[in-house]
Amino acid sequence: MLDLIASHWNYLIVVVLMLIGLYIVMSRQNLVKKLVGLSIFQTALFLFYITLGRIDGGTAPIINPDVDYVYSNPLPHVLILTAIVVGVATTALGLALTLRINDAFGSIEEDEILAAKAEDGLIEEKKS
Amino acid sequence: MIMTNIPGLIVVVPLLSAVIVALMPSGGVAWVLTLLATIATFALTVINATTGDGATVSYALGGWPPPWGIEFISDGASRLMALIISFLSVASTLYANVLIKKEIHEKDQARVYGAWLLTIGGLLGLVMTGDAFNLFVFLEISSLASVTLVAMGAGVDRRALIAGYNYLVIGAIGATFYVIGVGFCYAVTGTLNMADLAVRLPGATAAPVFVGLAFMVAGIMVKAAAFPVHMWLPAAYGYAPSAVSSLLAAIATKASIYVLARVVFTIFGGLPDVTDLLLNWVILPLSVMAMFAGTILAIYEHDLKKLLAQSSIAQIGYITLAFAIGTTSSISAGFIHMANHAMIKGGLFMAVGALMVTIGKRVTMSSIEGLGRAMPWTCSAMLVCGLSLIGLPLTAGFISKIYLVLATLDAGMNVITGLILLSSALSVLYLWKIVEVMWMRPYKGKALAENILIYGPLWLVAIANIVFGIYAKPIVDLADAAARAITGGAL
Amino acid sequence: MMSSNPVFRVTTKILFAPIIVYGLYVQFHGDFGPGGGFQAGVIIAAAFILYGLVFGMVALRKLAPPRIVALFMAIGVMIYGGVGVVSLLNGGNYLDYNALDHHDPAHGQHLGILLVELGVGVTVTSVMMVLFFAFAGYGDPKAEDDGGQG
Amino acid sequence: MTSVMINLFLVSLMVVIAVMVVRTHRLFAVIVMSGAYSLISAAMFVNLDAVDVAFTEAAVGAGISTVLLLAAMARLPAEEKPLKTNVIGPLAVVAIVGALLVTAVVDLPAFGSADAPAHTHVAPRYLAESDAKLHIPNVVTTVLASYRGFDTLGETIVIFAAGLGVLLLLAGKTKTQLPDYSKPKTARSATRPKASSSPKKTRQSSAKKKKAAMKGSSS
Repeated sequence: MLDLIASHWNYLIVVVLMLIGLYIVMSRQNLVKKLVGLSIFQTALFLFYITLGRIDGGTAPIINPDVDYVYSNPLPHVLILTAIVVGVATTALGLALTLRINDAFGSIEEDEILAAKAEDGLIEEKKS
Repeated sequence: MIMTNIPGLIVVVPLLSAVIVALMPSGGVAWVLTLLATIATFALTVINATTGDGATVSYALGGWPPPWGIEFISDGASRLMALIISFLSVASTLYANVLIKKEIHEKDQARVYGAWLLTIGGLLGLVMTGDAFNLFVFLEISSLASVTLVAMGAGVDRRALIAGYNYLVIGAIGATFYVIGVGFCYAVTGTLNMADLAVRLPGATAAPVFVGLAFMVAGIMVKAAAFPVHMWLPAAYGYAPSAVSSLLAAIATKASIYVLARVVFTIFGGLPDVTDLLLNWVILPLSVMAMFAGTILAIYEHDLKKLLAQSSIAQIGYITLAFAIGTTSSISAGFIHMANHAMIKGGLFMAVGALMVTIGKRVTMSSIEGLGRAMPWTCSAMLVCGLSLIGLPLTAGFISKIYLVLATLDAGMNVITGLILLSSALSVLYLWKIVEVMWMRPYKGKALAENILIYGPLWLVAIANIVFGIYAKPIVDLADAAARAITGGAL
Repeated sequence: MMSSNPVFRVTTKILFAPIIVYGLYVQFHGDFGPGGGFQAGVIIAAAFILYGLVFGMVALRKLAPPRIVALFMAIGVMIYGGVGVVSLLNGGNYLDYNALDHHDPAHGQHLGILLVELGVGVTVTSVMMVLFFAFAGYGDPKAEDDGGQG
Repeated sequence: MTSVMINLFLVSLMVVIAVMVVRTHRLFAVIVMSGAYSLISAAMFVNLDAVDVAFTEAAVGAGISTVLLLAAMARLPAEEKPLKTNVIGPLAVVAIVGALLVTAVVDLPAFGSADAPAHTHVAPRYLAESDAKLHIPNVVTTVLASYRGFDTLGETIVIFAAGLGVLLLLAGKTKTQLPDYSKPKTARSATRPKASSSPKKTRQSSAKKKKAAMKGSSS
């Protein structure tokens, strides 16, 4: 058990971070906080990939032909560069939507927005 | 030069045209360019599907051989899907012209068409790619673009904004789950290429592979709006601008379901024990629940757009059910239904959109009273698609139901056959309600003008429903090839 | 959004050019050290954002008209996609940089990588600036009347 | 050993910050904390030899995201309301996901082992070719722009799509339509509802109620 924790501790902590992020997105009502939770979740995912790519005694994958280094795996780094950019794109779009929602509904709390939404439905029924 | 590069061009053409279209000064010019781009893409997919000897073609992007580079795969399955997506995007684009003008401010139209093409290009990339991580990139292109499109419905109804937000956040969670799954598979195999993964996964450490499969499937089910993670779909399709609803309903979830099949049958094709477990004990029961939940919710729904969206959940259930049975004939039936349902739902959403802009308010059971007389062209096309939805003979829907029922009987799953028939019978209820209100009641309002630019494309889709209901051979053949390709001939 | 504090104003004036130069260094030195289009794009955009925060949005709109910035958003993608199209025309697969120079594929790769990184840099810079314009100018009627629309 | 100690320190900080984000209701504080979280993760990336990723995370995650969040906060309510809903559902999902993740993670190759499959199949070719054949020492650049260049094109398009979406939503002319189709389009609330203490009585929803009442009485 202790051996396992010693050899996998980094993964286990990444899992904890992922779960906290996921919990924030799923449980919170506030739209901004959901986005922050999402980015915590995604950053934990980045950490997971980079942890995968790490080699003990390795160095950053920038080749120096004169010295015989061990290099870390560059592929996860590339994937995560892509994922980081996707993450900021999601955050930006989510924030833009949050601003519009705040203007349209006067709130960024999900339960209040849902109440306003239900009201819209009632107005429609009354009209028809 | 063009011939050898077709698999790449199918994706590149819409994506790069999107960038140009978004810069256009007026919506009219942007629409013409969008139409040209979708027609060109359609032509490419037709050439892609008709030339060649049916063998799998691998297209190495950047000239790097897989698994080091990214490859596109053109096989029976991706050919059929690309064909469906590009055909319906042509029809939806034709139809969009008038509706986008009505629902979106003139200054915004060019950019909306840009996002429109990005959605199409992203979905095409989703079906063409043979690389597990590249798939994620396309998932995000299509989802960011379609979230924007859905949220543009705020010009008609503010609830589109919250629908867009939920679509974005739930979709992002789904995509992140998918990437976690890919990460596990990469950690134990060292590759991201789908074909290479299929070879190396059976020999890899078991636990990360199983969990990787679970996460990938869960993530994609969110994107495909499979029961029980479908909650974003009714609002997103219900409040999106009408043109956008018809585009997304026709093709967006289909591409995700296809990806689900790719993951289960191609990437994890070497582990039939594990995937059978998943299909029989998770996807099959969930599909059956989806069939009934979607249908029953649709029966109680008054808003027609949302009713159609609920019915989509049930129809997605039919498709995943067909895949879950897992025989070649059932997978083929799944593909047939995917093609037909794209035409059916595309047509129905088009019709409801046409009604909505004509009567100028949300289309509910009470606002369509007697419209059959006031808008005969639109309503009769809607009737055709509706009959196809419940599976009346001589319509495309009939063909899907027949093949689905035959496949379940073949597999010896008589209970499932009964459930399919029962759920189809239930779907008659909501359709009959629409028909009754629309055609049997007198019309009281003022005269309404129909626009051929709107009902023309709608009839194009409706006629496709009839044509492929009578002459089903092309779709059935393509679907057979697709089923064989996606299982790698293993079954 | 504007600061009248002279310390900020002077510091920004002094820092503006070096930040951009550093961004360009990161952009074109990506082959040898950490860096590349994304990082450079964000750094260059940061210089403009700093300028906007300190001297106000009006000054920033004069310095970098939003319409032009939105245009560059597309130009970056087209540079990247264009490299792919050129390699197609040269008989290679899409984005095959070897086809850019048939005599010396390594040179073709260099050229291709340089150009696509440039495309990434242009798009990232302009999108980051567009985002800043949109968020800072949202709800501001002045921004909507002139270039806020881009 | 020092590297392990630094890692431990950094991840513990990240966990502490993440927990604090859950518990904090002032959104400004939440945003600053998430910026700090990103920055620490960037330090973590340096320690794990991913310098390019660290650079990007520091610039994008800690920089741009934080700036955007703060810019948006200027127009949003500053405080999160206390949670009224039940958290049992989310907790159950998180527990299931956590159990799955832990079972898989403990069976992964040990952290840092050089002979893990991830390092022996595809990656060696990149390391061997990048400098020797293509004369580009930074392997991340080669893989990013050439071997997996199409991913990067896709990602540039993702960024473009986000820019397009934000332009349409925030700088577009299609204004939000409030729920009454027979009335002419309402301009995007000239008077923005304030983050008042009684949010249900914002100007818009009360105006809407009036409209609804008028409708009801006239029909």
